[in-house]
Amino acid sequence: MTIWAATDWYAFFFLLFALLACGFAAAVLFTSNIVRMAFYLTLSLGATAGLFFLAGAEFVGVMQLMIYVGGTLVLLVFGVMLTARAPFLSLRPRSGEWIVSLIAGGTLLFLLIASAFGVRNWRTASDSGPLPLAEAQTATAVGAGLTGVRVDRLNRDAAGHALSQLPHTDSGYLLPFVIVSVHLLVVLVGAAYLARAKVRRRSATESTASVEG
Amino acid sequence: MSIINDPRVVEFNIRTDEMLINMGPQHPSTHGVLRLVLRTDGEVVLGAAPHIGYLHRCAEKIGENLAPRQWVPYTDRMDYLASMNMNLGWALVVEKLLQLEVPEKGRHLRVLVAELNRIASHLVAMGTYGLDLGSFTPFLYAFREREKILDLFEQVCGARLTYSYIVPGGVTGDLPQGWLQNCAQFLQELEPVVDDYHALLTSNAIFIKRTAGVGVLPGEMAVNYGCTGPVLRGSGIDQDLRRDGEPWYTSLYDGYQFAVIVQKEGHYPQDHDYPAVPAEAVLGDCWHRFYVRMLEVVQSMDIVRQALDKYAAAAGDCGTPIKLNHKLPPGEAYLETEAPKGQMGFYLVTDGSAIPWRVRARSSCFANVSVTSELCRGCLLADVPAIVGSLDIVLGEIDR
Amino acid sequence: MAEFLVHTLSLPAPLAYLLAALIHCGFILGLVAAGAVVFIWAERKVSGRIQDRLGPTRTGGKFGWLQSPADGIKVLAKEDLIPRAADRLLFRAAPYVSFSSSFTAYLALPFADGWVAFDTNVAVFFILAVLGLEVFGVILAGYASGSKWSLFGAMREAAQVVSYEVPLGICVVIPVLLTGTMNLTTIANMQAGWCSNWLIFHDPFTFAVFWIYATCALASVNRAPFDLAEAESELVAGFMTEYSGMRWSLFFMAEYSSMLLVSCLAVILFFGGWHGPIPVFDWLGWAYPGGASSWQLTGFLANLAGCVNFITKAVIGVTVMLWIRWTLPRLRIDQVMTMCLKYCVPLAAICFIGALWWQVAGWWSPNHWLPLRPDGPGGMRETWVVAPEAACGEVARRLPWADSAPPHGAARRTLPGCGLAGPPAGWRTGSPAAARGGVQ
Amino acid sequence: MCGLLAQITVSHYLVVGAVLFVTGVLCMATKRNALGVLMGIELLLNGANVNFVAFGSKLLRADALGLDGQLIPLFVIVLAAAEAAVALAIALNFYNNHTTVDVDKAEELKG
Repeated sequence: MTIWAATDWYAFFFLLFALLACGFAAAVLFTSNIVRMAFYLTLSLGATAGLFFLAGAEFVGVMQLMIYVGGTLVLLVFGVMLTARAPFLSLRPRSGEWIVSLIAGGTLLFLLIASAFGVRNWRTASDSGPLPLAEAQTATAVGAGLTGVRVDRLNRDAAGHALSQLPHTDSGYLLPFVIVSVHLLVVLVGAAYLARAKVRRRSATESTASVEG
Repeated sequence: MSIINDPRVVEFNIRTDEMLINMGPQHPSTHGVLRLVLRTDGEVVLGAAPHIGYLHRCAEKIGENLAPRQWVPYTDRMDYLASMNMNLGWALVVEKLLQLEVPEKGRHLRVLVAELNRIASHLVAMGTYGLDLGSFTPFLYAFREREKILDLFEQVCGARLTYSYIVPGGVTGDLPQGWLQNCAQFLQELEPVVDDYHALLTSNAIFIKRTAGVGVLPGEMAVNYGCTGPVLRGSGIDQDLRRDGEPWYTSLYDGYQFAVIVQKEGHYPQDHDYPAVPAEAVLGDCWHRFYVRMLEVVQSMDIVRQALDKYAAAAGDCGTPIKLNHKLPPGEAYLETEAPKGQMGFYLVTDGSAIPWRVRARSSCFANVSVTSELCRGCLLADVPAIVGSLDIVLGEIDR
Repeated sequence: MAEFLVHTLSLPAPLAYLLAALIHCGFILGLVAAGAVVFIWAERKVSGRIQDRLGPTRTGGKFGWLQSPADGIKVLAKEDLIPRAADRLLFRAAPYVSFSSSFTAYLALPFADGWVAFDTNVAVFFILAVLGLEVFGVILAGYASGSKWSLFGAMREAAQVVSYEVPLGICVVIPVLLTGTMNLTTIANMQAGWCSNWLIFHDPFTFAVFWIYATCALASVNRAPFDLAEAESELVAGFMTEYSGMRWSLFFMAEYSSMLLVSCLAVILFFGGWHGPIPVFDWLGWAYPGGASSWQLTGFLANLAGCVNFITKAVIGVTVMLWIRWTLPRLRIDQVMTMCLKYCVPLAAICFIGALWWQVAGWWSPNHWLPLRPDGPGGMRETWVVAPEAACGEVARRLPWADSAPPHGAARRTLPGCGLAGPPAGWRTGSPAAARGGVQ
Repeated sequence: MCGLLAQITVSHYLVVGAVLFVTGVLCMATKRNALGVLMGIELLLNGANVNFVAFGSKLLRADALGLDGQLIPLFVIVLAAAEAAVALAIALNFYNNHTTVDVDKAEELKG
């Protein structure tokens, strides 16, 4: 019983997802087979989505699954398949690059981790006690934020003010939301155009060449 | 049909590698052991080459060592879905060589079983075509009815697939008691079921989408490639040996009323209530080939009905099969008959002994399958089974 | 569940969570696996009946009801072949990706009020997202098999599923729009009462969009006539060509569980979830008043009956899928894509706008007919934004429009536990800025 | 659990973010396949997202960034999708013209 009582499931799941995310990220780095890279990347991003859920950002987590894993990565794998010919399937980096990049990367990682634990505020936990998963449901707030109503901002300002009006200066993320939407549309159209550029018209006679089995 | 002019092919030219794929000989939809080598660019088939010979059994060579009656079972195994018609073709050519007339009753009996077998063969073609297009149920519906025909044949000759029933000179035995009633009963049962087939396939929207305008075989090309049978008639060429053949063969059908199913002056024969031709269908496409077969089923039912009456009315016997040691006069004979798949010809050279000097079969499916490479050029991968299925080939006949 | 264990049985919290998690897992896995087994049997029986034959009759006595377990044992005993050209790791991993993603989606699926493993506010989105991951396993399988037929199947699946996610998403958004929440439990509870309260009867557009949803769902779970990825007459078996034994059956189970999942989703979004056509348990007063927060026997029984009701509806949906599969021929890939891009997406978009318009115009809908309680969930759909109290109720209650005059009477009705009332009049016609201006 | 993990804090998330970020950078630096580089970018952006979510999580800290911590990752994810689409189009175009996806071969514009 005591071992169960001592187990912090939040920490357990955090560790699980963190290890999965980091482990598969490393696998992406160290494998040279492009399709496997895509597979590991999927798992890494999926584990990150798990981390988002743990941090209470359900909407972001689902977005991650939907757009990143379900959309972007499928697109990537599609690209991999279109270009996957045996010679490019595993392009190995040169060994010199490895050494330089590992040194640089190690330094960067050290710096980042040091700074992660360097700030006291980040190191100390909130005092809300044990945290049940999925308690703070933020989907509506996020949705309202995207359409220009900052529910949480109201909350914070609530202390002194009668909340009869929204602050004028803060319209949430309505404008960026619209911009990003239009941007995405334009980019997708552009990408489709780019990918089909330089149409090589294949003549009908060329395609009639006989098939030798 | 070139790729560029085909509006169905989206123009999205990423440089992809052309792929050579083997479709068959072990593939669910090549109707036996046909092997198609496809050169594809993504889903688009750039070229298709049929490779045959996986079912070659030297039947013709064997025929040079057997008496004509002994060779009858080998004809069973050519188009094994229409063995009666194969038997008939061989029997007729031997009889033509011998100038041997079968009695009236035997003539009607031959028409009767040949047309019944045509129905059976077209039912299989219909069912497997549904299977090729991903619809499983019509297949079993077709086999259910075909099963009844096989039952009838079983009563006639004891066999369900390889009948060896029609032999040179006559048949192996007369019809058993009560068979005519059974057959009439079957025709009555089949009549409403044909409408089911039309509902499930012929006028089904998805079926029309998959077949109309796909694999268009112009009439001229069909003639040039020597296509025959429903494939030819589906392209609008009015040719049916039961009407246009040699007198030795057409005399079989003397006194029978039937329409040749072909689109003439923009419409098919209208002696029955057939489903309408959809607007998307182009003459010579897969849909028309399929439609011709479906309509021929109805025509054959008519012929069988007439044959039942005529057989019952005729007196005498059905003819005496020739003996194994029957000497064949020196000479040669060739006769083409209208088998369900097309014109099946048998050629026979004799040197005076009881065993032919040379036997040759002219396969209809062989000519029909040769248009595959023309039809499949520029189509989509999913169209290949649709096209091959619409040609309704039987490898046993192609390879012999 | 966990709270129940902690409070009633006084277990330590971590253990209670573990137990609760295991029980949830067990239920879901059991239900889905049993569902797959039953559906495989049902498919054989249904197809048999459709095709004028009997289907399995002997295994397990009558009706061949042990056919699926027998098949399972057979499949387990099969050799697990891996082609030499295959990428062994990915080839092995791919079925698990498909299988686990299709099973994971059940986490967020409520089977009755409060009977849900992962009660998230974004359940609809979660299910769509996780279901979309199934395609990844299929692509990997197709690629890793080292067979051209498999690759064809995978490419088709990728193109098809990714395309159909768009209209499917739009279709799913419409009930979300009408109910103002992505929480499936809330969506279902808003349709409590008579069957006229079901969202499919909300307006003509929701009625139309259900059929679009059905089409897209059929396509996104790869069932006939959209089963191009495994089209046996063209691609041998598509991405499953090289698979055998247990790995093959994992794909199979993933397919069947996805079928059940989209069917369940349709039931919740359009057919009232566990709320039956006749509100028997509401008459009896058994149903939970405000969710499953308090445990009582009558409520449990009501939930149990609701669960059965829910699964029955879902099974009807799956049966229709079987029926379609055994009736129709298969479409071609270009036709499938055309159908998605030229018909489903525009139609779904039109329905989206239409439903929105209907809602804004406040026209009569059958949902208002025979509401269970005048202040109950039936009238609740008038509001635009419904936020569970836990998230931002406190703030929401004090939003500017909370004090302003309601647009019309119905919009002021609120569910207990839902904080936001209807938006102000200005919001309806103009931008948020206009709304704010109106208030000041 | 050891002492460091007694309570999961923002720092722990930051470490995960850092690892993802550094792997992403290394991927970009070492991969020769254009699509591999693209995957590196995805990892990198993902690391940044982890940081945003961690800083925004009310579960971890009461005085957190709040909703911004969730909204910005949303934009990052969408922009990453857009970026992936364009990059993929470029990679395919490059493949069309050079029949390779090796980024080291893309040196036409070198001075």
